[in-house]
Amino acid sequence: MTNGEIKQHIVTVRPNGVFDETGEWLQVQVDISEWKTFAQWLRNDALQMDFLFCLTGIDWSATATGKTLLTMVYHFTSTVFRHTLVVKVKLDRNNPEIETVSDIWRTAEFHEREVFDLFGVKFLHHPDLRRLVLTDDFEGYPLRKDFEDPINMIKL
Amino acid sequence: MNASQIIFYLISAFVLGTAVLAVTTRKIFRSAIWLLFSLVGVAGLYFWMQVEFVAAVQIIVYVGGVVVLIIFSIFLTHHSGSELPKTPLKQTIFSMLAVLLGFAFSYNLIAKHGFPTTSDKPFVVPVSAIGEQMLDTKQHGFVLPFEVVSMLLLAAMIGCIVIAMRSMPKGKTIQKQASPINGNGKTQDLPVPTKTMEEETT
Amino acid sequence: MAFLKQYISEIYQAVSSLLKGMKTTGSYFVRPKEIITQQYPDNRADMKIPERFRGEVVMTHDENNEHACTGCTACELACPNATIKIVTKFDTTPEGKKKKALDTFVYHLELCTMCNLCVEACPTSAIKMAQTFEHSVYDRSQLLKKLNKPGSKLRAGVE
Amino acid sequence: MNSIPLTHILFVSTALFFIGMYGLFTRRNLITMLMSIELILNSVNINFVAFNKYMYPDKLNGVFFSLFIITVAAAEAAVAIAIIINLYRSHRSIDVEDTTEMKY
Amino acid sequence: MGPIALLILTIAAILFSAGGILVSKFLVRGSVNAQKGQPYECGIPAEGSPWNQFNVGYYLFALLFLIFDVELIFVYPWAVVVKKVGWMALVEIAIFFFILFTGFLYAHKKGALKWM
Amino acid sequence: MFSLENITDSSQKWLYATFNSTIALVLQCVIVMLLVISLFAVLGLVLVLMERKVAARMQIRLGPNRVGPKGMLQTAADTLKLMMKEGLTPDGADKFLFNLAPFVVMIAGMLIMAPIAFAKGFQIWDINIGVLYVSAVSSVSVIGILMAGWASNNKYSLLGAMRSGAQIVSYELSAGFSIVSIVVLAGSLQMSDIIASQQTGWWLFRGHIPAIIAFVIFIIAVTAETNRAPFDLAEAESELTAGFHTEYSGMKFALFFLAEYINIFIVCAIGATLFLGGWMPLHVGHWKGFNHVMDYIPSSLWFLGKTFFLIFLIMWFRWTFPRLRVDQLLSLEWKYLLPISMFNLLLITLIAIMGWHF
Amino acid sequence: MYRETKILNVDSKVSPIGGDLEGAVGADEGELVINVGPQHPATHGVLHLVITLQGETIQKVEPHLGYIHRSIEKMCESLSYRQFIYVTSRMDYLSAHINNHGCALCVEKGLQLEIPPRAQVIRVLMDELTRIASHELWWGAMAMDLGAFTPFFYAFRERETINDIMEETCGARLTMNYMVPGGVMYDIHPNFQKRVKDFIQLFNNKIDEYDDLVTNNIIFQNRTKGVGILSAADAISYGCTGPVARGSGVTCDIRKLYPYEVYDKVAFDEIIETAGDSYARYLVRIKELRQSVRIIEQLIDNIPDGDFQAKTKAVLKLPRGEFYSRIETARGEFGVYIVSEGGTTPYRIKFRSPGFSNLSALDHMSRGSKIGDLMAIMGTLDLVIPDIDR
Amino acid sequence: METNLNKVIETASQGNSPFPGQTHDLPGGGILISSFNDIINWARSNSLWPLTFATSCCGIEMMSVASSKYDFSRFGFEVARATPRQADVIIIAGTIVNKMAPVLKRLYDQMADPKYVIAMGACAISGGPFFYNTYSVVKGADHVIPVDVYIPGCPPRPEALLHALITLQQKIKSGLTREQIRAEKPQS
Ligand code: SF4
Ligand code: SF4
Ligand code: SF4
Repeated sequence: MTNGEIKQHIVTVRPNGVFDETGEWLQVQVDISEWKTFAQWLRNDALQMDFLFCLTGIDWSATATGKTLLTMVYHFTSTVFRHTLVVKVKLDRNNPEIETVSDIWRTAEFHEREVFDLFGVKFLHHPDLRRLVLTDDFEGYPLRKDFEDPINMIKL
Repeated sequence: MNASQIIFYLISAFVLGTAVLAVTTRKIFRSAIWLLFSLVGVAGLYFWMQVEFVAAVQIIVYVGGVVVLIIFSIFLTHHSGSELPKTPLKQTIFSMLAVLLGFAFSYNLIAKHGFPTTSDKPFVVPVSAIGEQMLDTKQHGFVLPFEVVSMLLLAAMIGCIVIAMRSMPKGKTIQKQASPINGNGKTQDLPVPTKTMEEETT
Repeated sequence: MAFLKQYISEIYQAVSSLLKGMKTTGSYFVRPKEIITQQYPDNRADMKIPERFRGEVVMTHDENNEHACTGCTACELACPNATIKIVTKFDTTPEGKKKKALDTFVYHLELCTMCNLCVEACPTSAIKMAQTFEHSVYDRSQLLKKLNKPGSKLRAGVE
Repeated sequence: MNSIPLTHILFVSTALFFIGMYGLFTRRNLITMLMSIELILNSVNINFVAFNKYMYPDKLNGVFFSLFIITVAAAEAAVAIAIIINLYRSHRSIDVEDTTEMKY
Repeated sequence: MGPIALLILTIAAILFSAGGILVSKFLVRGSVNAQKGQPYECGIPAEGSPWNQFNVGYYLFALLFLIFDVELIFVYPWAVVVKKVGWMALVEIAIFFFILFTGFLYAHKKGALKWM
Repeated sequence: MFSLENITDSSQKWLYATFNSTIALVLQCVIVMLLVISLFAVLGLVLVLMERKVAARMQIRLGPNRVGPKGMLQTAADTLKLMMKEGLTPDGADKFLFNLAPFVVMIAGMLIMAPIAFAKGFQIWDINIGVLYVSAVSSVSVIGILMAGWASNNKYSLLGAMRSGAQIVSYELSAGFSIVSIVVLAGSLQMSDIIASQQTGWWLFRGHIPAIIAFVIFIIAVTAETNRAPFDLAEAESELTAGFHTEYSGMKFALFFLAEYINIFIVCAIGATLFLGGWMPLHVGHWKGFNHVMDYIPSSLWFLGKTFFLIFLIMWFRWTFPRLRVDQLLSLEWKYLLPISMFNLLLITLIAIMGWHF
Repeated sequence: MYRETKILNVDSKVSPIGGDLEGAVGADEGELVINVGPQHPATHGVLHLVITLQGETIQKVEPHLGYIHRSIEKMCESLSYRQFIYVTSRMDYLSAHINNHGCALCVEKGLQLEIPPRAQVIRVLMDELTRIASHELWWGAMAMDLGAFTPFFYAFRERETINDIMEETCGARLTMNYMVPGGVMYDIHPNFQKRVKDFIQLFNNKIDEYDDLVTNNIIFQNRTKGVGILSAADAISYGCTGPVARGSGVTCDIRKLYPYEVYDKVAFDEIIETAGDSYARYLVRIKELRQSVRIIEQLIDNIPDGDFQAKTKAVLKLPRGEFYSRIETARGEFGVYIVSEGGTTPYRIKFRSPGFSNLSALDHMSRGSKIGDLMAIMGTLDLVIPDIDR
Repeated sequence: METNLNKVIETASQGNSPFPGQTHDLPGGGILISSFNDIINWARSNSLWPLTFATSCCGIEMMSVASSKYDFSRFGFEVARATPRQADVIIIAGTIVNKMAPVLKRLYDQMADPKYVIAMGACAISGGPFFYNTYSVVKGADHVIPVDVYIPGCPPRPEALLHALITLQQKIKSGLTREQIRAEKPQS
């Protein structure tokens, strides 16, 4: 399916989605409250986005506008139709919480743990939300832009 | 005293000492090891008595088999590092007394009887003699016990299997997470062989 | 009978596959000329290291003990992990003008990742990668190096 | 070799027997009890062989008996251990006190 | 040399091993630190003792082994006299094996030879 | 040609002539003790070096060649180093058993030496139950391994020990059956008799195919019994780090290491004795001249040659095959080797009774 | 100069590894919790697996990561677009070239650079050589995991040849840093073509040897067949890519699906096996070796003339926006996701590493199998831990 | 600052020792008359069993050293032990991060004496490529455990590792401790 067709499909279920077609792939931004149902729809309905190949968190606090903004970016591909879609969800940086999708795409379990570890995003209903790569007693979320660690980090 | 006597007393002391340790130590694994040494000592005694065949059998069956089995069962049924409960002092004393009395009594009897060693004929046990007598179908042959032994072993084997298999834990079913919702049965859902290893190797 | 036949053929196949494997290793065992070992410390004299191999950064000096580094710090900027530190001084040129020149080219061999970016960045090709690799030392501080030789100066004509 | 009197060997075997008995009395654990029984059986074996050697050196019956006893002991040990493990699996204990209600 | 040989060999083994161990004990001084005596588990502190009750999947094999081992000790004296006794020996051992093999097949059928 | 038999005989005569019988006996004991100890040491050094060299050749590399001439002193350096290394005992271990285990393994290894005929008339004790004795004593070493594994208080060790326990006891059966096959042919358990019965040819060649099958099974079984790859589950490096001797260091580890190689030597020596005629030279039918030339080679060389050939075979296995899994290992024994060897024994009996062997 | 963590403190009973060790202390009867790694010969680095065993049967495998987490993503945020590429060769160091390639592609996507055809072909050649080298190492290491030592040495013999070729052209054996935005750093070495051709000739014979030694070996087959089965649906759900997914019958080769450089001009097959077990994954990789050889054979004589590097500015600046490039490494799909705010350094960079997703399927695949199977599964997953931890 | 730095560099780079010995004869010219210590050091230096410890990329070059082409078995190093109890030398091949540091320390602690450490690659020496701007990398393994020989490179060539091993052999043969060698070097 082309980007346009995908967009069409999405518009039918999420008329208020924000689209961005400048990139290589269609990007859609959904509201955090709709995210879980939207994810289920993506996986199971017409689009069949069964392959979640990248799950990223972005902290926008170093930019002019993004003081309180964190974004989750999900890259999906359908192994059936071979189309790709990028979904973005905006989170409140001070209290980032989002529904987990690890029950829909199993790979999300690890990815979400990683994002939790590095950004501090809480994934609600995640089966096993723990630090993944850092030690348990690590303080702070290192990939946030304002992370400071005077002991370990030697700034250039 | 000549060398042979010294060896006898050494072995005897070894057998009895390790046997005492085997029944008194409170670490069960060590107890098994002491038992093992005691049994090896008994085998040594057989060697000393020049019945090498029995000695070898003693080692093969006890050391290679029974003790290994006992050790395995210890692993299965114990926290093998922990100590066994202490026997109450009273019980220890009474058992000690009873055993000592019994020993004194029996040994008294034995010593009294004295068992005159009638012959000084050298005692040699060639394996071929054992074999011949074992396969002998005549009056002094042991062919019947020989075959009965196989029946006994068969019975033991079947018994073991029946008993052991009855309680074999069915292997706690290991939950694999179910396949994700709606595999959607699309092109990729190729049949995956579910043959297990056992089937493959049989 | 079918069972027995299968049993035997299974064994036959298993054994033959094992024998094949043994043939492979065995054939190497009897062919010592297949041995490819290079005896390192003994072959130092005739070891061929490709000329592009990146062993460490060195500064080329000619016979007059002159180098081509102007102290422009392009390499320092290009280096991803700040391996290079250029310390500059001000020379007075014959005309009496003050001119920035290289004082010390500090090179942390213990940090360098041999990525070649500094060499690519250098406008005067003052530095290059050397093919040496025997750097082992007992003390980490010995890996801190000064690349410009004592008393060296800028080659004339290099800007 | 024969300078050791038979009674000395019998002393050893008797002592072994009673050590086994002692273990049987004091231990309340099926596996250790089994070990004690093995000791007792061994003392019997020693007797058989010793008698055979000292009193009937031209016969082999004592040797045969000890062989058969070893066999039986091994079979017994195998079955006993199977039972013990079975018991453990159902009772979570192999203490004799806990297993008195065993009704097989 | 008879049984003395066994004694000598045992002593030799003990001397050999003890010698080596004692030499190293007396000549080598090791450093002391808190971690040295800890069990090694890939550099992670071990949790829980291995001496806890542990599931041995192999005990059935040990049981079977014991039975066959006992069988084997009767085969040895038999083997020595086969040539002397002749056909009778073959018949007797065949019966012997046959009976045991029944048990073996039974075990096989019951799945006792399968790893659990 | 000198023969070891003469040496032993004459030295014995000399001893008894010079001293009274007690002192002579003691001296004899001391000599034997020294001999076996040095044999142990030398075997350890040679076999480890051989293993490393063989491995190197198969893996197209050179192997140790820098320590001493052609790397000959490599294992000596290793041994010395191990001796000069701290011998740790973990805190949580059962110290007594932990330290006892290497002794048990070593004693078992040493005791099996007794009936091995190294050359014509060069044997410590020609015990009348020879091979039975061997299989009896070799089963002791499993206890040493179980002890070591348990006492270490280490999970890898325990797992390794249990594996090797199950493995060693299982494979003892088929090893036993293949030994019995030769006993049937030779009609005796005594080593010297078995060797003597191969005067006219080795059992491997004389016993038709069943003997070869027995030989193959024997080799497989002893490889497993000595915990060698592809059956080295007890110390499977990629699974259990170092298996049952994970916690051993220094000399105690060296003893395990040594015992492993000694055991290989012993089982190969047994194999050589049973199947390849021990120190018997190779004789072919009626080739008088050939046989004569063969006789000229000293018997000890024959023995060592055959043994080392088998050792090489076992090393060859190690450096070729992947490791089996535990359950496959056991099913190989119980589903293939044991039934085959039992059946094979019956075949051999038939051959023996009918006198079909050459 | 590092912060001591609790692990150093032996007395503390606090669980040292991330997470609750409840299972270890109050484990079910007969269960044994055992740590494999971080220092363990079979984990190929520093993966730490906490395995719950029942007897020898695996109940649960819990990977603990982070023993080589080098904060590459954070670090790259302060490196320029030229500089950050070299770091990525330290992630999946076995596909160092391909990682660099992926990054270069992403930067080029942002810059909308045209790559000269010569550079494209060289890149592909290097990629395929890297893939062969990587698979070689995997083959040797996998055989070693399963207890066969010799294949390791044979694999390294061929690998060393590739390394020599690489060294001659790129200047390093492992972390080449040969790709730069716009092309490659230097032109190929004059000997390159000849040596590659020699290698290919030699290599074709050696693959047969591999089959004799390992592929057809009965022990090996028994160890791997039916072990660690991953169904196609699971493979997709776990996000598996590369040979792992292809072993389960999922088409996922980026080179075919989203061709980059000259992959759409060369003929090669995507290897698909459907069994989904360790043996299938093994076969995929072994067959991929031949495909890589095929690609190289097609290209080696047809390297077009021209520049090896496009003209670029001294300082690269990516426009504002998000760029994602996907590339097929030896382990699967490697993705580079650059979020640019228009500066000289990336605002956020995310590497989608194939190993990370593949590892997450490990628990699923190994439940109910033996410890020995775990090694076979791990071996065929072909994990490179720094790639997972980043 | 600058002059200081200059001094540091000058003193540091003087100790460029000549290539360590090439052949490994018995101490005392092949005759075993040398002192006991020499023999022991000879044995120790010629039987360095490495611990299989590789954290990242440098580990691959370590594997290359084991491979047929470089073959460190020639020196008797090939007996790589997986357990620290039996190993003599840790070759720290790769980055050490904060989470790994305690593990490394523990492994080192658990090794039986005598034990040696080789820091292989920029990462193990100083953090190398990950020296700046990283929050998790230990800036040099010698913050965790004492290191005997440093071998820079990223990764060092296999020959370079061999060179490091030979350097370590030299050190063991000299019988000096780590501190002694550090103290002596500047004067030599
Ligand atoms: S090679 Fe790379 S790391 Fe080394 S100094 Fe040059 S730019 Fe820096
Ligand atoms: S080496 Fe080159 S780039 Fe570096 S300061 Fe000197 S002239 Fe500039
Ligand atoms: S020094 Fe370089 S090659 Fe070695 S581990 Fe560090 S980054 Fe990797």
